Amino acid sequence: MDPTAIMSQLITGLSIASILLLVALGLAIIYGSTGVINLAHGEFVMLGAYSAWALQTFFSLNLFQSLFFIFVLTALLGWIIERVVIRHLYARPLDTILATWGIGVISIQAIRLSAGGELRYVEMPSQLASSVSFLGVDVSAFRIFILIFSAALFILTWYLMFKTSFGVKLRAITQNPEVASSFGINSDRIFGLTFAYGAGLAGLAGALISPLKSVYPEMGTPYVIDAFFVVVLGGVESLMGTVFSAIILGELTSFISFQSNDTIAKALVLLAIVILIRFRPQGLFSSKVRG
Amino acid sequence: MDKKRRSFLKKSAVGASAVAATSMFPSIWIKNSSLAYAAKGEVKVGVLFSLTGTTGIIEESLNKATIMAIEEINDSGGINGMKIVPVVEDPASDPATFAAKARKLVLNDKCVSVFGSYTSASRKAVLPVFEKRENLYWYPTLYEGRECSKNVIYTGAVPNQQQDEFVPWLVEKFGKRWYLIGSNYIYPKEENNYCKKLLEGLGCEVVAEEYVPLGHSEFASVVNKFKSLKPNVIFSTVVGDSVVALHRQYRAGGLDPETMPMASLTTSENEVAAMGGDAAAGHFTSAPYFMVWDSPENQKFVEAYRKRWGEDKVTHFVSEPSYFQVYMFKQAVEKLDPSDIAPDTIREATKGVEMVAPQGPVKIDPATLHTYLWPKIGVCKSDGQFEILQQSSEWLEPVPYKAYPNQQCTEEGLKEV
Amino acid sequence: MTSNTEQLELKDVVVSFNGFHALNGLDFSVNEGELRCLIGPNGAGKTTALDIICGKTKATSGVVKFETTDLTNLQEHQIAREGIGRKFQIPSVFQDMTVKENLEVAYCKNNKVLSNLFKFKLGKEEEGLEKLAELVNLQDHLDVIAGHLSHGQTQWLEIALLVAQNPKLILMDEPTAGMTRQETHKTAELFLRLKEKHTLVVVEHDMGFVKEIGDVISVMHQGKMLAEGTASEIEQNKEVQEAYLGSAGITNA
Amino acid sequence: MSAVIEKESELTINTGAKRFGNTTSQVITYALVCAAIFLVPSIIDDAYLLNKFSTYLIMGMLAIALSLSWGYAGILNLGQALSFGLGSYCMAMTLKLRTVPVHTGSEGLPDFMVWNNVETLPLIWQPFHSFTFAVLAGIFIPVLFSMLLGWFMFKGRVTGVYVAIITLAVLVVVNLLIIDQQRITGGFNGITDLATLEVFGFEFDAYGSSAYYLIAIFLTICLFLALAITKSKTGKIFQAIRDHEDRVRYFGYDVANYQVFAIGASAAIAGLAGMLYTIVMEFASPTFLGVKISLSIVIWCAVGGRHSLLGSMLGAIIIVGMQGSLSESETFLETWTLVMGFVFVIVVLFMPKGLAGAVESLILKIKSRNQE
Repeated sequence: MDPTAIMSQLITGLSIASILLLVALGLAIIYGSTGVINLAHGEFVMLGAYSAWALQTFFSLNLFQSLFFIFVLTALLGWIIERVVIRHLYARPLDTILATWGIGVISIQAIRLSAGGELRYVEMPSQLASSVSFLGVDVSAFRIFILIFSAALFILTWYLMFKTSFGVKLRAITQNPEVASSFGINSDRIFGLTFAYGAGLAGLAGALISPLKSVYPEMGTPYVIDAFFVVVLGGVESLMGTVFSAIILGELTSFISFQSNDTIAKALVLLAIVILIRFRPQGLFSSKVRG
Repeated sequence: MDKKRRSFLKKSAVGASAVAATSMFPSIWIKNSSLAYAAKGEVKVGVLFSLTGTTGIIEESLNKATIMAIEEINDSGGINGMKIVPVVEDPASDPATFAAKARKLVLNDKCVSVFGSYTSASRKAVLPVFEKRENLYWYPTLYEGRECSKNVIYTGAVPNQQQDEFVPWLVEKFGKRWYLIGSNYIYPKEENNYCKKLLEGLGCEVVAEEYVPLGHSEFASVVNKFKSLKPNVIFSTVVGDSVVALHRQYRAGGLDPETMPMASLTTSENEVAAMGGDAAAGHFTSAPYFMVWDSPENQKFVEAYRKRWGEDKVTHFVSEPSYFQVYMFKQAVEKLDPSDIAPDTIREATKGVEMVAPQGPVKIDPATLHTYLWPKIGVCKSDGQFEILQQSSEWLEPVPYKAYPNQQCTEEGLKEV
Repeated sequence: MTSNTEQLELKDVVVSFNGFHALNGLDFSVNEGELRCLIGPNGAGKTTALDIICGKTKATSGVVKFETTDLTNLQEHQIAREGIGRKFQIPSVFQDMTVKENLEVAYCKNNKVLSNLFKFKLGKEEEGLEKLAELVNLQDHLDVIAGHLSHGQTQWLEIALLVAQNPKLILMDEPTAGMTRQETHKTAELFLRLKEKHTLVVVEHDMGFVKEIGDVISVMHQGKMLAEGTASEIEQNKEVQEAYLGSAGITNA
Repeated sequence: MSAVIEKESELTINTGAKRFGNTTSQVITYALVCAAIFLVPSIIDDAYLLNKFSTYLIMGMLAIALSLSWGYAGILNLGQALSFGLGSYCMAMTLKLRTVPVHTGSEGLPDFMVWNNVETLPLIWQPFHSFTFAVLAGIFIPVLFSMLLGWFMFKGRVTGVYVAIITLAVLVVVNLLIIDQQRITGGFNGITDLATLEVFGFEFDAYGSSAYYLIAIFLTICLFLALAITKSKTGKIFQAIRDHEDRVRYFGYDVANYQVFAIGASAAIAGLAGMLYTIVMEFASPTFLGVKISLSIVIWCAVGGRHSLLGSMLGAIIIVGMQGSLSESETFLETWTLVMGFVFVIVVLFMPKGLAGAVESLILKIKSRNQE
């Protein structure tokens, strides 16, 4: 590989990583702090994409104008689902698999019945439709935008978790729910907001990837599986770990798929995940193990 | 008193559970009423397209086209006065469910024919029941060929019908360096086998041949490979939602269809609607049907389809055969005496059936049960519709074993020559 | 029955987690048949010492010897098979199983998967298990699901599980935590009976309990052995008093 | 007076605290359900329904397999479909070879290999000319594969969600490889167009009672074998490991060995189920070892009650049956997945221990009412 090709694959890897991170971030927060295995995460991604489509089709809003509404909409939906269903299941996290699977199935069919089963089109903002030269390589401007956006979202999330009283409370509950409640922290409310925030992030992810990928009711399923790999590999309670594992998986995918093809890349990346987890079961960047 | 009440309770419990049982497994109570296929002035057919699951995005439109044709026929008096009764099942994009639902339609509902399937895998999954139970399956999708079943009527294109004119035309117009990319399953691999044979004859070079997993949506590395290998033509047999992702990422990556067009056998108006005209413009597709085809039959078809299913809906090269094959079925059944109606008699009556479909006049080849079609080459415009650049001068014979000259599909089955 | 043969010996054991020395050159030895109490202020490394012996934690350096065997590189189940049993601070019994089933699992004469696959009846062991239940006063609760036992009963059940293994050495981490006065007293009696057949090492906070059962008391501080002696010797030891100064005093630590 | 009260309160404690039902009543219940399964063909004489019920029973076997490894030993194996699929392919390969003379004349190659321009039968296909080999392979390949994977995971103390992630990843890798190696495996189409199974001159027609009975027999055997395992000391140690892995280790058991055995036993049942599935479906497909079916098995066990073998089995049969009949009814053609989704959510919220748990507490309630 010549230097330009290496550079170009490096950036491609970062771009793949940024999409993985975007999708995984919401899951990392929900799973890391509440222990809920949210199989409906992919459906929140899908709902985000469909919100973008609906806002564009019925209100003629472009993607930038819709982002805020999409976040609010999906977060609100996440909050309602948490209040109605998930709230009752914190004591038995394994059962959340079944409940969130059910919620996912319901969301898919609800969208199919209301928005139709065919592929949908979300327009790419025209300012970003071309490619730009980045570090000597021709790259899609929209991919660069996603890269920057997900980095910004990550920083915001990190700030939220470590620098605000909300984050302090959330981490207190995660580490010791009893002590936290004796200090008067309302874990009920905090968990509800956390779930809403995670769902909102998933919605943003869906909206942002929709101009690059395809929008259809089942689109979320592959994303939730990838996101789980990223989160578990990174270490379930480590936000930093999530970033690094996304970068590792993105770069691995990028270089292997350039050298061979995407089928082999996918298989080898999964094998790498298996081996890494086997020899570092607490995840790459975490010292704690959630049972 | 107490005893009486108990026994009453017991009885009502039994009754309730019986009700529960019937509502849960209703078919237990429907006994085989008669062996005749056409009874009570009705002809029962199965409609087997996925309404849910990953391929639902396309099969849904095939279901709609089929249902519309059935409604039209029934509204204009049915078949010799008999109504077509469709039994619609949802095989959920899963081969095992396809097989299960096909069994229901054949064994339980006693359908005389079944219209269905999009993927090769689902067709292969339903074949055993049609072959072992001597029923008839109508398959509207373009496919890889190399099948010679007496129990399937194939109304989609086979490789020779899509490629024989397309490949030489592309070579002449753009050049001899080809990049073959497809989804990882039999259809793309077989189309590429055929394509490679044609390219060899034309003295071309295949710079890469690669397959991505089904449902793949990350084409960043693929786009980089396009950039570094600089082929003259990208020959794409990527299917489903992946088509949309490939086109959008190609465009976002700054590639230009003027110098490196994608030539596809699988990109239809359906996918173009989802990728946007911008991403589709300048790329080529070869198919027997495009929505813009100018003919009275097509105008009627498109208008009826939009009126029935919505103004934003599109017709495409798989929904069109889904539509016209129901009319072929009608023509075949019309020839039969109601008491003779059965899958095998319909098959015999279908041989050689001709009609004017939206794409032009079509005919079932008696030997192969495949269809004579009118291949066309289209280039996509930024409004999401194709412009038809060329059409074959005559209907093209289907040759499902064209790449394998020592094998031939005949009325007696596959023959070694 | 106390003999002078040294059964367990820890020599210069160091354990560090990310630079923090939980054990800092610990020397500790116990003779066969002894009932040794291990005390020390919070964070002294008592639990870590037990972890090192039973294999839960691996020593960074140093030697752990049991009789003639070097335990340093053995896995937990291998150490258990050498004859060491461990009771944890948080009682860990099998909540969804009956008391009898708990005891049955703990009775680990044969640990092979396949031979246990064809074992459906208790046979001769039944009597042994019932005796064990009697030992901890659970003979009337054999068919009760362990999750329904009271806290004290759960602690006793776990002790019975240890005895079922018939280990030479039993390690106890705060066995009386959460027990009523009366239950604690009963536990003390139990320990004195166990002492006849097993060597015991007991980590405990409750000085009353320690005085009731212990012959020799070892005091740990900052990952090291600080002092060893009888209860009264320990109470008068200046160093021990200083070590406890930071916390609430020796009796109530 | 006070003595009476004491007695009564003791009684209520006991009913709450003691294990529900004894082994005998459990065996009787299991036997009754199996007997009912065997009676079905004498009531229903319909090729389609028998074929359909046969597939339900096979899903029941899969649920038993997962209940054994997940419900009892605490191993959440998201790769259960791997064993199922491997079993299914083994059976499909041997049945495919029996059709060879019909399809490709003297050369003796399966049709799809001819399509893929394969010239000689690949080495791994050779032994499948022997039916006995295929049947043994259908059980032992999944078992060996699972035990190897189990050994790899459990010797490294991998637990909980990490087991789920590793098994899921391995499943996806094998699935990708099978689809990619089209020349040997038939790719995404799978292996189709098979011969009917014939053993000692006796034909197992996919649509007849013969195949149904074959499956019912194996289902019964698996159910009772699994029950026996759970009643053995090994089975009790499984449950102990599920609840407190470390505790068991300190008793002197090599926990990994038990976990490897559990995942292997469960793979044997799943492999057998896979072979039977090929017989009734008449093909093998890579979707049989897909993520979707693996997750479905988890759902069935959760709905039925994963701590009960019978509950899990019935959970599978009920869910699959419900899906089948809902999607067949015209009313629910478009909404059947919606209904299923709501069922899952409601089961979780109101029946935390699944159907088996709900039935248990119902019977306990009735019992205590009778005692009043």
